[in-house]
Parts: sequence; C-alpha cells; structure tokens
Amino acid sequence: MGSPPTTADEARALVEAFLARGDLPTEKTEFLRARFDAGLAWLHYPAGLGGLGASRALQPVADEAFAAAGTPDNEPRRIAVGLGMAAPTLLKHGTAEQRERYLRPLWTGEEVWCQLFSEPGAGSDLAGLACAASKDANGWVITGQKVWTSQAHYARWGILLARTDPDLPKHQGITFFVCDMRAPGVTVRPLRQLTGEAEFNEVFLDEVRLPDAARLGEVGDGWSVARTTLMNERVSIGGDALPREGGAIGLLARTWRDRPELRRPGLHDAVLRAWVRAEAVRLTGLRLRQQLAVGEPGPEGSAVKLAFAGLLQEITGLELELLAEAALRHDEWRQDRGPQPEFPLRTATHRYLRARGSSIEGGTSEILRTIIGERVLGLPAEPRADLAVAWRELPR
Amino acid sequence: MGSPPTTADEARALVEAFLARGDLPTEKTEFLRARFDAGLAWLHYPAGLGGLGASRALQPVADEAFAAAGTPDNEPRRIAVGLGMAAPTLLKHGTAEQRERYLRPLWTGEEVWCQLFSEPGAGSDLAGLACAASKDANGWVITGQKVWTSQAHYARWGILLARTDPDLPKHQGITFFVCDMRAPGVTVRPLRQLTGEAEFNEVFLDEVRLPDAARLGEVGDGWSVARTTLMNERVSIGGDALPREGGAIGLLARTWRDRPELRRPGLHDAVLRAWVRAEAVRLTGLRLRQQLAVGEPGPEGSAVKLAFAGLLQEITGLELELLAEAALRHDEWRQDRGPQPEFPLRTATHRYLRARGSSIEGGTSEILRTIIGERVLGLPAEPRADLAVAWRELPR
Amino acid sequence: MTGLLYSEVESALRAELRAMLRQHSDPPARIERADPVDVDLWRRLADMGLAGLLVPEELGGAGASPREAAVVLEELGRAVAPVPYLGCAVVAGTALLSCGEPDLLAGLAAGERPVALAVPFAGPPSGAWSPTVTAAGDRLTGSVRAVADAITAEILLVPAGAGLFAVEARRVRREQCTSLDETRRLCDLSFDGTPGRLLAEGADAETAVRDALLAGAALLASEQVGVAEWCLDTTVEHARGRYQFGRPIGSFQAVKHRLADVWVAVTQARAVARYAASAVAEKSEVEVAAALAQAHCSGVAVEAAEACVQLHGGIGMTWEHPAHLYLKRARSAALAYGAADVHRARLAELVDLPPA
Amino acid sequence: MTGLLYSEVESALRAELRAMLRQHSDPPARIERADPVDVDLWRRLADMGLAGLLVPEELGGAGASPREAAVVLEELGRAVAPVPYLGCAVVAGTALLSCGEPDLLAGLAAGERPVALAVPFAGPPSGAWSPTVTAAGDRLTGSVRAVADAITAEILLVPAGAGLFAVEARRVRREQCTSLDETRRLCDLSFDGTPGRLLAEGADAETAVRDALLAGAALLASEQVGVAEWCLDTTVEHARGRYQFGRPIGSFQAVKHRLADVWVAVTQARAVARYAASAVAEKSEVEVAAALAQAHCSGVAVEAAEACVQLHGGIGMTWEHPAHLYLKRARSAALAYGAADVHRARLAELVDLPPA
Repeated sequence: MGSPPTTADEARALVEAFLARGDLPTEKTEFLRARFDAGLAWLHYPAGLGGLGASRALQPVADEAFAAAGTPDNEPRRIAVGLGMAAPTLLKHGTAEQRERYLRPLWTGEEVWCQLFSEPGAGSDLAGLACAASKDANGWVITGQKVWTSQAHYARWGILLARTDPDLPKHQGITFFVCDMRAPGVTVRPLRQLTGEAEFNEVFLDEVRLPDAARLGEVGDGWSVARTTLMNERVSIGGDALPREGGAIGLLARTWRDRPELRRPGLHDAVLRAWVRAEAVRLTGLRLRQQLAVGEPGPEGSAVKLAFAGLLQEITGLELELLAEAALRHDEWRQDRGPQPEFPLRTATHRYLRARGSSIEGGTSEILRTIIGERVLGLPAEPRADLAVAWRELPR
Repeated sequence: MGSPPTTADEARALVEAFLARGDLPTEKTEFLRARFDAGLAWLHYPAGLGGLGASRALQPVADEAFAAAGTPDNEPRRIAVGLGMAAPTLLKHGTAEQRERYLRPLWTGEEVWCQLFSEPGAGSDLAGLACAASKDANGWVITGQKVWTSQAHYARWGILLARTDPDLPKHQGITFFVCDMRAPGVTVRPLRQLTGEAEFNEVFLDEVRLPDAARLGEVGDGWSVARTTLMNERVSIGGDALPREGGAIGLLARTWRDRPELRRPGLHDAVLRAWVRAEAVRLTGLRLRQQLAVGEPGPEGSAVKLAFAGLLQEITGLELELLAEAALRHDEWRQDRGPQPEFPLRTATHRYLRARGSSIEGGTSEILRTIIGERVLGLPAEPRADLAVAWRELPR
Repeated sequence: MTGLLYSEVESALRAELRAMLRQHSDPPARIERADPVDVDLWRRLADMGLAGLLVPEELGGAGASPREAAVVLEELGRAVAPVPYLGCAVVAGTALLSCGEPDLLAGLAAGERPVALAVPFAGPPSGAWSPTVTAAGDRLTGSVRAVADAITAEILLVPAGAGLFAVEARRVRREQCTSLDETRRLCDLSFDGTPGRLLAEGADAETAVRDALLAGAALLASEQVGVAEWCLDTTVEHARGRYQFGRPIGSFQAVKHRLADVWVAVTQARAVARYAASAVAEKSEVEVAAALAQAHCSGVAVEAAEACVQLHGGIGMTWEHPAHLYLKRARSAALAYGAADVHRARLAELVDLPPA
Repeated sequence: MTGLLYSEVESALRAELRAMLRQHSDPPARIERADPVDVDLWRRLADMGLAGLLVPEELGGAGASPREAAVVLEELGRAVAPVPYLGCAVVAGTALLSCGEPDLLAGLAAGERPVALAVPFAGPPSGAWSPTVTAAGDRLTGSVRAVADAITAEILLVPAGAGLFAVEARRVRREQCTSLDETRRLCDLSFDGTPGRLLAEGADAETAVRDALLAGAALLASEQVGVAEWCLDTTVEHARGRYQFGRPIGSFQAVKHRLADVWVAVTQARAVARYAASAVAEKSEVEVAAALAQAHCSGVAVEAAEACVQLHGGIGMTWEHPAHLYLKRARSAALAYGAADVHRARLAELVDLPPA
C-alpha cells in the first residue's frame, strides 16, 4: 500500500488495480476479506484496518466502482449497527488487539453486532441505566435487562453499557463492554411491536461473565465512549441520498397520480403540502451531504432527523386518509422474524404504524429539540438535579 | 328589599317593579345610581352594595330586562377592568369603608379603574414584580414602572401590586393597594403597539404617596389578594355567548361567500377547517356557560382562552391569504387614542396584527398550558429555584 | 338552547357501565382469539338494557334518547370494547325505527338477535344510498365490502335495488377482513340469490339508511371522545410515574404542554359530540351536527392516540401495551362514515361555503 | 449536482454587506419619514457594485450569478432594508437582460437610474402576462395597482397591449399605498396617454416578464430566509437574557423547543432557497424551483416572525421593538408573486399531481 489516494480518479484507479489482480477469490467472504486487506473496505480507516487513511469523501467513489464491477457487497443494511456504531467506537477507543480482532469480521459481515444500551427504565435518559457490572478476580459479572436491540437474535457481539459504580453520579459510573452474545446467561427474546412484528429484542443478562479484555475504554469512562457511538448513530440516520419523490412521498404521489378515483378535493392541497415539505427535507439532506463532503459537518443532521420523522408521520397518515376504505384493512398481524419486505412494499397501514417509531427511536423528537436548543442555538440548559447525585439516590 | 329572587321570573318581576316606580330619574348616572341602590346592578352582590345576594345566573336575566326596556347601561366595555377585576377584589378583600366608597361609582361608570400589575421585568412571572412600596409615618411611598395598563389615561383609580419587603421570597413580600391616579408622581404615557395605535399605557410611579387606608388586605398578602383579581380576569376572558359565525370566522366566511372572485381551490379546505374549529370553540364556550349556570364551573375556561387565541390567529392569518393583494395594504398607521371601531369594522391587517396579542395578554398560551397541565391534569410542577429565595437575590 | 351537559341519569349510566367494563372487558386478550367479538360482553350490555336503549319501551327497549346512547359509546370507546354496539344498537337500530319493525326491534333490544346494516363502514351519510346489491323480487345478489359489526349479526339490513331488505345472516357468505382495528373487525358480504324480506322501498328506504348513517356519524363522535379520553388519562398517569433525568417526565414542559393541548382538544370534542347527540335526539340540524362531529372529533381521537404512543416512548410502540389498540381504533374510526375532509365538503354545501 | 452551499466569494460578499448594513441601515427610524425608501443606502449598494450584480461586466455590472444576488437578498431581508433591490436589481434587471437593453442596464448598474417592472406585487409568475394597461401606438393608458419598488424608480417597464414598454417614471402618476410592509411601500400607477418606448413584443415581451417574475419569486425566498434568520437570532438572544421565574426563559422547553423548530424550518428554507437560486443561475427547473421556493419559504418567514413576537411577549407587540417590521415584511412577502397555495397549485401542474 502506497500513500493514500487524494482524488476520485486515484481512488478509482486503486479499485481497478485491485480488481485486475489475478489472485482474487470469488467466494463472497474471501473476496470481502481480500478487499479489506487491500485497504479498500473503508478508505478513511487506517492502513491495516481495512483502510488507507484517505478522505471519507472518497468512500462512495470506491463503493460505486465495486458496485459497477458487480462484486459482492457486505450487505450493509444487515450489519448496520456494526458498521455505523460499533466500528467507529472500536476504532477510537479499542486497544490494538481489539481493533485487530473485531474490525475485519465486522466489516465482512462474518460477525454481526448489536447494541445493548437502552433499558426499560432508561430510554431518553440513557445515562440512567441500571444494568450492573461487578468485578471479581476473573473479570466482570453482568446482570440487567436491555431492550430495543435489533439483530440481537443473530448477533455475535454486542456493545454494552453497564453500571460499574452506583455510588457515583450517573454519567461517571458507567463502563463500556463488548458482550459475547453466546456467553451463558444471555437470553434474547423477540419484542413484538404494534405492527405485529418483532423487529427488535429484549436481551436479559443474568450473571453473564466477561473477561476484563472485553472492556472498551477505562472503567467509569463508558459514557464518553458511548458518545462516539451515539454521534455516529445520528450521522448515519440521515440515510441515503434520494432522488425527488424517492421516499414515502413517492408512494403517496403515485397513488394520487395513478388512481384518480381516490382523489378528493379536500386532500389535494394536503398532498401538495406534503410534496413541498418532502422536497424541502430532501434538499436539506442533500445540502448536509454537500457540507460533509467539503468537511464542514454542520448540525443539520439533527434537523434532518427531526424533520424526517414528522414528515414521514404526516405522509403515512395522509396515505391512510387517501386510501380511505382500503386503509381499514391490514395484511397480516402475525409475521415471521425473517427478512421483511422493504418499506415501499408493505401496506399503508404498516407504514403508518411503523412510522410512529421514527420520532422515538434514535433519540425522541423531544430530546432532539432540546439538543438543538442547547448545542446549536446555545440556549441555557434546564436546572438539573440529577447530575451531581449518586445514581443510587436518584428517584426512578 | 325583601328576600333575594330565586327564579328568572322573580328577577324579571323585580326589574319590572323597579321600572314602574314613579320617581325614577332619567339622567343616565342618576338612573344607574338608582338601579344600584335597588340592588339590581349585580344581583349576586350583597344587599346594600348593588345586589340582592341572588344567584349569579340571574344577572343576565336582569340585564336583558333592562336592555329590553331601553334603559341606559354602564358601558361595560369601557369599565371592564373595574367590573371584572377591581370589583370582585374589593368585595372579597376590602374593608366595609372601601366597599362602601368604591363600588357604587365603579359600577355606574363615574369612576373608571385600571390595573397596575405587569411590569417590564415581570410579565409571565408577575410575582417577580419590582415596584417598591416603603412605609413611613404618613403612609406609603411607591416607586416603580407599570406597563400594559389599559384605560390608565382616563382612570380614577388603579389596583396596584407593589413590593413591600424585598427580603422575603417573591410571593410573600407583595402588598395590594388602591392607587389614586391623580396623585402627584403618577405619569401615564401611551404605549404604541404594532398596530400603530396606543390601546395601552406605561405608568410611571415616582414617589407616589398613598395613605395606609389605600391598602387592600394585609401587608404581605398582596399575592393572595391578586389571585382573586386574576381568577376573575380568566373567567371574564371567555367573552360573550356568540351565535354561529359570530366572531372572526363570520368575517372570513362572508368574504368567501360574497366574493367568489377571491376564492382559490387551495384555500377551500383551510376555510372549512377554520369554520369547524371555530364552531368547536364556540360550542365549548357554550358548554362552559351552561356549567357555570348550574354552578359547576369547570376548568374549561382556560381551554377556551387557549383555543380561542390560536383560532383567532389562524383565522386572521387565513383572511390575509384569501384577500391576497388587498392584504398588502393597511388603512392608517397613526391612530388617535379615542374609541376605536369594533374588531369587525377594522381592516384585515389590523385584525391579524392585533390578534398576535391574544396569546400573550391575560396569560400567555405557554403559561396557560402549564396551568392546565398542573392544575387540571395534576402533572408535577417543574423544579423551582425561585420560590424559597429572597426576591432581592433572584437573578433577573 | 341545546343542553351540552350530562344529565344525572346519564352520569349514573356512565358510572355503572364503566364499572362493568372494568370487570368484564379485556380487549388485549380478546384480539388474540379467533372470535374477536366479545359476545359475553354484548350479552351483559343487553342485560343492562343498553342494546335496546333507543327501542321504545313497549318493544322491550328503554325508550331512551340518543344522548344516552352517546354516553354508552363514550365508555365503550374508553374501553375499546369489541362489541357491535355502534353498528347494531345505533345504526341498524335507527334504520329499524325508521322502517317500524317491532319484531326485529324487540329482538335487538333483548340482545338476542343482533342486526347490522350492510353498507361499507367507510361510506358517508351524504352518499348513503348506493347499493352494490341487486334485487330480483326478494332474491338478492351482489356483495358489500368492509361492513362493521356484521360478524355476529343474525339479521342484515341490505340496501338492494330500490329497497331495504332484511336477510338472515346465516344465509349470507361473510368473510372476515384482517382489519386495521382488531377490536371492531369488518367483514365482506356476498349475496347469491339470497332471499330477503322487503322492509322499505324508494324514498322510505333511502331515508332509513341516511338517518341510520347520520346517527352513526353523529354518535361515533362520542366513541371518539372516549378513545381520546382514555389516551389522555393513560398518558397523564404514565407521565406522573415515569422518571427520566431524576424527574417525572410530566414535569417537563414538552410533555406537559402536549398533554394540555390534548386536554383542550378533548374538551372541545366533548362539546361537539354532545351537540351532535342532542341534535340527533331533537331531530334538529342533524346533518350539520353529524358533519361537524366527524370533521372535528375524528382528528382529536387520532391526535390523542398519537400523543399517547409518542409520550409513552418505546413502551407505546409495543404490542404488549394497549395504546396500539386505541391508535388503530382512532385511525379506523376516522375513516368510518366518511373521512373528515368528506364531512368538511358536506358542510361546505350545508352552510354555503362553496368550492372555488 | 446543484451546489447548495455558499461559495467563498458569496460568504465574503455577505460579510461586507452585513457590516455596511449594520452601520448605515435603520429601518425603524426610516419608516417614520415621509420618504420611506432609503436612497442613500441604495446608493451605497450601487457603489458596492450590487445594483448591477446581474448586469454584464461590459455594461458596468458585475456579471455575477443570481446565487450572489440571493446572498444580497438574504442580508437585505435580515436588515428589512427599505431599498428597492428585489424589484429593481432582480426583477426589472432580469426583464432588461431578456430584452437586451444596454443603456437601461448600464443606468441600473450605476445605481443612477433605478428601473421597476409595473406589475402588481401579488401577481404570480404563472399568470404573468395580464396587462391592465392598453397601448395605442406608443401611448399608454390604464393603471397598475400595488407595484413594488416603483416609488423611486426612474424608468418603469410596463406591459401594455401586446408589448413591453419603457416609460419615464416622472410622467406617470404614482400614488403611494399605505402598505402593510412599511419597509417596502407599494404604489399605484396611472397612465393617461403616457408615451413609452417599445422594448419587446408578443412572445418576447411575455418571456421577459415571466422570467423576471420567476427570478423574483425564486430569489424572494432568500430574502425570506434572511427575515426568518433575523427573527430566530433575535429571539434566541432575547431568550438567553430575559429572566422570568428566576431562570432565562430560553431554559424552558416551551421556548427552547419552539426555537428549535424554527431553526429546523430555517435550515430547510435555506436549502430550498439555495436550490432556487441555483436553478435560476443554471436556467434549469426554474419553474419548479420558484414554485417550491415560494410554497415553502413564505411560510417559514411567517412562522419565524410570529414566534419572534410571541416569545418576546409584550415587548414584541410594541411599535418600539423592530419585530413588527419583520412580521409585516414576512406576511407581505408571503403574498408577493403569488401566495403559497397558488404556487402549490402551479406545482400540481408541473409535477403532475392534478386536482381531484
């Protein structure tokens, strides 16, 4: 590996050179391992860990070149938690051994990751978590309950927050671990949602033993490690760049366009308002992407997440109104846990119901407004009584 | 005066008997004084103070009977602060001398009252007021600034809140006074609003001397006295019972109905939504009135005030959109301070601008939501840091 | 002037019914069963005299006013009770009263022979008469889709051709829909030369169906008030007891103010629904009142149910918590008897606010 | 893909202009004067080369792109500056570029001979060609109501009959309106056999006017972003420093969250306005972009200005505080070049979402 590519042409040339190698394996995992080893997995990662230390902006160039050549990908949707949250945290806070051990099979998709942060009693107030980790001669013993864990039922590893000192204020007594999902005491149960499906899980940890080597960062530093994870979650929630009418609005617009018998005068302006709003959110996302590309990451990410949640909820509700009689029916309340069809292929009722979660998951809209008010606009925080008190003493 | 009337028929009979008296004066003030002395001013007030100790529900019956007979009234709009706020406070907290002295000319309109509560630094947080009253051998010396005082420029008396002890927590150091608006040191200045008019005033109090007899209630009890005033303000803000399309919605509906050239398809549903919302608010007010009539005053008053503010703002904004080009013009930015035409006769631009105040005056919509949340729904209050501290120590 | 309050009789009825429902209704368990209609509960309602609330006393009913039926619906809404009250006691009952059918009314009042009107649940009163079934003599053929409260009915009232017919339900093919609202499942009906008995013809039949749907639209508003009220009460309770950041979440203005807004909306919806029930009772301004009620109360129930899910956070998204039953009921009811915009368009005609 | 960011040149221009406006613009004082247009300020803008920003360099202009004019409008909106920039430099300038009028363009660029297009301020681009003035040869008769930025214009571009004419403004009767927005006063124009010079005829004239109004609608969005941004910044500042209940009011969620919503709205409006400016610059998708811009950004400016008044409480209702100037500008601008619903209706045609 030479010096990192600095232009799109250089990045493309590297991919072409790689693909022209005579010894490339054709089996999917083998191929992905080779791509990783060539530093063409995530170009902005360091050399030796799947990258070349290049600019983040070159990654899409490489991805497109691989896609154009028809090579297998690592199914990024299936391993989203690993790619978006575990990997940047491992990179920033992991030891050399941890990065070496985990990043390659994470990226190739051989090992799926899940996130063990939220608890029934700690949602918006994640730092109030109760899951306890106590130290003994052999390492750590973890007991607690986690919730809203997607992919837990096929994950190999979980990133886990646990409380190592309940006598410290809540942010200070937390430690970050990599949890072996095959360890004894780990129980994964499907969590059925209002859509009827179980996209997520509850995870019960009953005296699960982890070695001290499973700790990421120092004891008591878990909250600052977790901030890396959460910041990367918010960045990734922006989603893909979509063309006009690319999202839920496209479904609504097509229904209006293609089914004149459903049109009602009182809904026309509502559909147009939704179209305008969707286009505004889309352009905001596009502008955010352009800022990221020139290295000016603005706070617009939280604006997009907040606006997108409201938009999606409005559009899916409007879709029910437009469909009228047809929206009185659902397809099937019981679903297997296998891969589900993409959003556009579901019923309008499913979309409507599932969209209720968009203003809750990954930070409620209420929490986002507070974050925007305080971190972006510089408005003063509320008086807080929970910051200087031992976690044990907090009312809950 | 015999025993109080208990039915509408009895109330009407009393009015008829009064009107049949041979000695009734015809001059307006004399007539009103006679009506007051007969106990037919406010029937629910005690005998001797303009009433008969009857049920409040009989008042409209008497008012209608007098109106039907074509007798002069006391111009309730002109003396609204006296009738709605000063009078109930005097009745509940005044000494016998104070009630005797003030209530009759208040009701007849001979003496107009104004309210000296709000200050530039004390709006939503009225109890934070700074206007200072200090005691000496001859009574009280008042210095401070009041704002948003309607009718101050022709008022004879003002109900005044002043701080008598800045070393107590803010609610405890306030005393309630009757301020002589002709006393030296009282300066009234018009306060121009965004409509261009000066409906209200600023009142500057510069070492104004008041006798101790001007005090209403005990020293330091001003806040609990003021609660009587404010509760009566909120009740009266509900306004009159209106027929369907009686308020701003009627103007909008008539414009839509009578001027087809202005109609645009995109506004039709918006006009209908406003009509529905207006009718819902109207029926809510009607239901509130029925509750009051059977003596079940529910908390719906604050719902009506909150909903009415939002409704009026929506309707007046929509009216500008409907008028389009015509709404680019106003009539006149400078106005005399004389009586202004009623709301329906003003321009749409005036209505729109003036309506911005409806969610601020008499309790902002934000404050009302907090009151509803805590007093009606029983939700817990926010942690407060300003209740147990000496007023002097509060940041401001 | 129309009384918008509750009478003492109505309040007593509410208290009795609420106590009964607390003890005997369990929709979350019920929806897991193949027979989603709670027939036992319907039986109990009948025993309380509520099935025949609108039926004259001489036919075994209570001869009560639609205002009282509205109170029953408020409570059934609060409980998302899976019983066919709206469709049987109110809508079909009103149609039968219009046709004058003592035997069927008596059977309905006794709770023994539930009756349903075979029209699509989403159909507005203003387009009431649009039969999709034809009549050749007394033989009916055709189908009606997405009918409410017909699954356990014994008699179906079927608009066909120019008449309204009574049909034995067991002779009709009924296919249960997978309904959005599992506490009020719909079914599709098919008629294939099925015999019926003519109840009314021409204008009489049209009047019977229109009056029935107007009563349904007007009184559904009370059910929507009940749905909204449950959502509000339950969320307030949650906001009082759920701690985050060391405080009950109800002490945060974001939560408190949203709940205050829901309360204001419910307060208004109650006034509108009471007005609608009174209008039906007094047979005065029924069309305006029904359109107003659906134009307004539909949205309030949806607003309250959406706030309930949101303010419960993750737990509100689970199948385990009953919030989703209310959300689905609210959304489904918002389409019943015509969506809000359809009712606004009808109001435009009724109060002379014509389109552009 | 269209760049939605600001270039370095644009950011430098903004900084320079903002500094100049801070020093030389004072709209609250200006509106108390009989001559509400700030001619000195216009002079300064011209001296900075901004009057002729869109005019080719060979005619004394800057030959810059509409994207830069959009940045100027953002700043003028932030300052509610009472100068005829939108009407003269953008709208009339675009019409002149379309007609190819070197002398008039040079006069405009020098700031010496301001030009205005004599069409009603509320008229949408889609109905652009609807002259209310007739032409008999080169003599014009008729009137145009509520025209923007014409009070200090020296030349009026007048659609009359089938042509677009240049008219000496001093020969036209101009009557100032009492405008809702006192920082951009409108006037009514009357022509009574007034001589004009034909600039373009038929389709050429129509194109010139339509392009001018499309540019006006598209770039007005940037002015609206500026208005909204001032309202947001000023309210944030107030919420930081205003104490009630012993706390800055910005620490209350009711205030904080509403401001967060305004910030989100402004963030979106900026993206939409940048897209519109780029579309005009690149002459691509101009109609969609202009309609989208007005359908969206109008409401954002109004929302921000209304929040500004509300969150300032009583002080926001006073004449003394400048908030009202922004509220009036926002409301007035929302009607300029067609209200939001008119633009949505136009979008319905452009993107094939036909009415019911």
